[in-house]
Amino acid sequence: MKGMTIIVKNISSFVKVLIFLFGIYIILFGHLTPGGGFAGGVIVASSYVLLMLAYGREFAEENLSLPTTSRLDCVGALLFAAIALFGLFYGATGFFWNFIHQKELWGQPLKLLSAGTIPLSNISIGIKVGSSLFLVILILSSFRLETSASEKE
Amino acid sequence: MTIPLPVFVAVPLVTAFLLPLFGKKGKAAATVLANLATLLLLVSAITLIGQSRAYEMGKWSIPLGINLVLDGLSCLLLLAISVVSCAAMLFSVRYMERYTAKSKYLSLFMLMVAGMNGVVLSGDIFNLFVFLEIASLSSYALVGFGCEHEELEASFKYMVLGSIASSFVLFGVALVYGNTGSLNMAYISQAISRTGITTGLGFALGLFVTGFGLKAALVPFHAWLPDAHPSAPAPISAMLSGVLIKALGVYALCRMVFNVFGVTVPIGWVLMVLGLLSMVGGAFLALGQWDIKRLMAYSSISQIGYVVLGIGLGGLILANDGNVAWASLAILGGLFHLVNHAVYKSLLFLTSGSLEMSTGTRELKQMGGLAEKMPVTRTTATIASASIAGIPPFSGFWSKLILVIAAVQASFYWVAAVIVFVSLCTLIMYLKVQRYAFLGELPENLQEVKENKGTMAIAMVSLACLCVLMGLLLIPSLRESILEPAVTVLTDGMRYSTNIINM
Amino acid sequence: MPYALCFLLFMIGLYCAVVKKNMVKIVIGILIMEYAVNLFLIMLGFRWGGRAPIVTAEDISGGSLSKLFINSSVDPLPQALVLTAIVISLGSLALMISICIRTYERYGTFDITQIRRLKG
Amino acid sequence: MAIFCTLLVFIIIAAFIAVETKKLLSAVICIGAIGFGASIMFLFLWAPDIAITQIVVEVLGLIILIRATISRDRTFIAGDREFFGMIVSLVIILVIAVAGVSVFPETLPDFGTPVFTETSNSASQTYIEEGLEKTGAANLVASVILDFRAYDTLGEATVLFTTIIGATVILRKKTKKLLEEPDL
Repeated sequence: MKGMTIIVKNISSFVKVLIFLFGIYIILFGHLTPGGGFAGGVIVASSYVLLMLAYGREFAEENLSLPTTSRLDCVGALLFAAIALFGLFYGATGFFWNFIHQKELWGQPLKLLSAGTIPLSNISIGIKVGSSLFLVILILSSFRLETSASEKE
Repeated sequence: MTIPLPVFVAVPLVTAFLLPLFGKKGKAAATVLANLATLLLLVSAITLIGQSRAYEMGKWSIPLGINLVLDGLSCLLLLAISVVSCAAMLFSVRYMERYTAKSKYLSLFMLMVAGMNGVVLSGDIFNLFVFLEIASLSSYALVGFGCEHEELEASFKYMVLGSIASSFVLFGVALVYGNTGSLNMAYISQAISRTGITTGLGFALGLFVTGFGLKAALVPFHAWLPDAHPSAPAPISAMLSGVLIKALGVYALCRMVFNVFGVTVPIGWVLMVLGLLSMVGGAFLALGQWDIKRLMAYSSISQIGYVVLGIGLGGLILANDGNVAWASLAILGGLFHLVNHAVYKSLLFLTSGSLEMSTGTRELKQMGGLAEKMPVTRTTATIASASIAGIPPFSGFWSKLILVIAAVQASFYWVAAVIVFVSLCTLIMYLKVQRYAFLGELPENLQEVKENKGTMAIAMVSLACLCVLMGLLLIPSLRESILEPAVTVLTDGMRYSTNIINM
Repeated sequence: MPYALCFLLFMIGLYCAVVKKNMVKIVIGILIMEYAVNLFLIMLGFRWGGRAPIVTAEDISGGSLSKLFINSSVDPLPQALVLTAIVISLGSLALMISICIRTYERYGTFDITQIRRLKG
Repeated sequence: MAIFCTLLVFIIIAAFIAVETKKLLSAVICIGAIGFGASIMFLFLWAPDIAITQIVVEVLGLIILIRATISRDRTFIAGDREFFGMIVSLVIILVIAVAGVSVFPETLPDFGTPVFTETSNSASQTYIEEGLEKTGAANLVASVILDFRAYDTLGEATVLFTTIIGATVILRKKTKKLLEEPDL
């Protein structure tokens, strides 16, 4: 899979950045506007998928290789679990206790910095969902390449 | 020190997230970490015996947040899950050497444990669905772990039926929410005791029975089990047959029927009929099998039938306002059989794995005379077979005896007769295993067979010891701390909600 | 009426999953069932003349939420559940498809009547 | 009401075509139609979060499905499984469908009056009234999934993690290695 024509390549290299930024926006403002970690994560993943479809798998893997994505996946999940566990140990209160908001550490409603751990959770979920969905597509496409190569032989 | 309940989900989850990070070089470290995690879970589960409490996630009081509930029934299931997962994990240390991607296997294993722990601890029906999905999805992947023809086919079949079951459960959750406006089990139960089971709720209950029945492989819904359980690697077969069908199927069914909807006469009959069908059907289908793991899988269906029969009988007596002592005896028999079955069926699958690993085949006809070559496997398999067939000093005998007594007391004489008859069938099928695998003449190609030593032997021997000692659970002091609280949870029925809300 | 139509959609999915013999068709059937459940859950929270459950600056007057918002916001709980359910269905779709294409590689077909190595 | 019924009928027609069409690719495209119909429906039902998520998930899901089907439907596999089993399952499905369709409108609250308005001090009422104050998030859906019911979300993230590990395991190249004498 060597990718598509030059028109597609040029446009998608431009659009990819926009999609990526839009995904980041959706993740960061998830507690104020519609969206959130899941939708944003999927959008970020789709920006890389676009790159992969336009340029071919090798190019996308140069940007974000398979082991790195796999590690990001674990790290995102661990971050979310860490937020949960931090609530458990912060003053020995509760699993998933929103320790920032409840202690009124920072932020006021309707501002970007508000809602305590919710934006942090959104970010960690965004990392997790984005990397894992890109990983799925990567694995599926690389498997296809191998089988078609073996069929030719 | 009291252990916070989220630990039972958080420890396996964090371990599962960490394990893939080790990669190829840290395989030994990953194995040690996974074993430590299961051991830690076992120790913490033992400290929970006799306790009952609730834990509110994120400090949100119910119904705002999700609560975890620990009572006798969940404690019993937690113990069973921890014991079996500890043994299976120990067994897989060496057994899984012949597959690649071991750290991913360990990660999936821990995810399955986390899912089951989440299901038995959850006090919220949607949360129960989410953890049910975690446990099911990891088991679909584990069934197909070998990626051979049969394994993929079994995995696909299992996955389709399992996904249909999950959709049914989710639709049931949606219907219950639409009718009662709550997702917390205690609040739903309160709302239902106010209104009674209306037609909409009855439909939801039907969806739940179908969904969880599919997960538990009760007879009209059993099609996936005889394919899926034999295809998985042996420690996973042990987990699936030993605890997964009980945690996702029987436990969830009991919780829904007894504590959330409240047991009625029709649903008691439904459970009893499903139990009887599974008992008889599973036993007959098992008799004709020559593949050792397939035979054991069919016998799992039959044994799950005993559990559901006992619980259904108890529910029927309760719904008829019968003698509560009889009802608790029947439920005690069912739950005791559940724990026994978890131990001896997982042991049987482990021994079958040991046989398969040494001889390279699962066909009974190609084995024979292995008694001298593989003494440890032979002894443990004999103990487990005696136990499952109900030979007196071993654990299976006691639970079947209790079930028979309960059936006779409730004057269901024909049920007692069926129990004894199926027990005889079970004896015959395990005599067949003994006869063809361990006695007789040693075939030419198996002269060089070696016994499996090390961790595999330790896992089998410790489960065999448990098998012998399980009868001790009936000693009054142990019974009062482990089995009785579980029985009380079910006989209390709808009082569950007031217990939780006042907690 | 919308509830009944939703249930009909669920049943179409079930029919497809039970009766068809192409593996991808079966996966599609399960996918349709999941769509139906998601739609059903969201409908349970719908309100005539409602609004999205998102507080904007106009809804806060004098430090407290306006009655208008409280009386017209739709139910946020089913939406949260559906968000979870959508991601779960995407996950199970990915796993199912990977099992499908691995099976295709082994057997060379998607026809489950030809994928019959197991006895029964 | 009319708009919802129209959209639902559109979705049902798309689903029917997806089920009955012979080409896999057309079936997959019909799934796309269902997904986008559902997304529009979510918008009309005041669920913008779900609409966004549905549409992006739909795109990725379609890519996954097309990856699976493309160049693989050489043999057209139409038709159903064996006749007898099909009749039995059809009868069962029809019975459930008739039961469900007749049961639903009676027991559920009317369309457009959600259940939380009819039950006293339900969780949803509290989320709407005090969600902003209690969690600080203006998007109440975010406050429910990431604070009140964050444990569910942990489960959901775990489900994705499980499927990734599962897919890597199922699609790995070498599955078994020869067993040399291990030293354990």
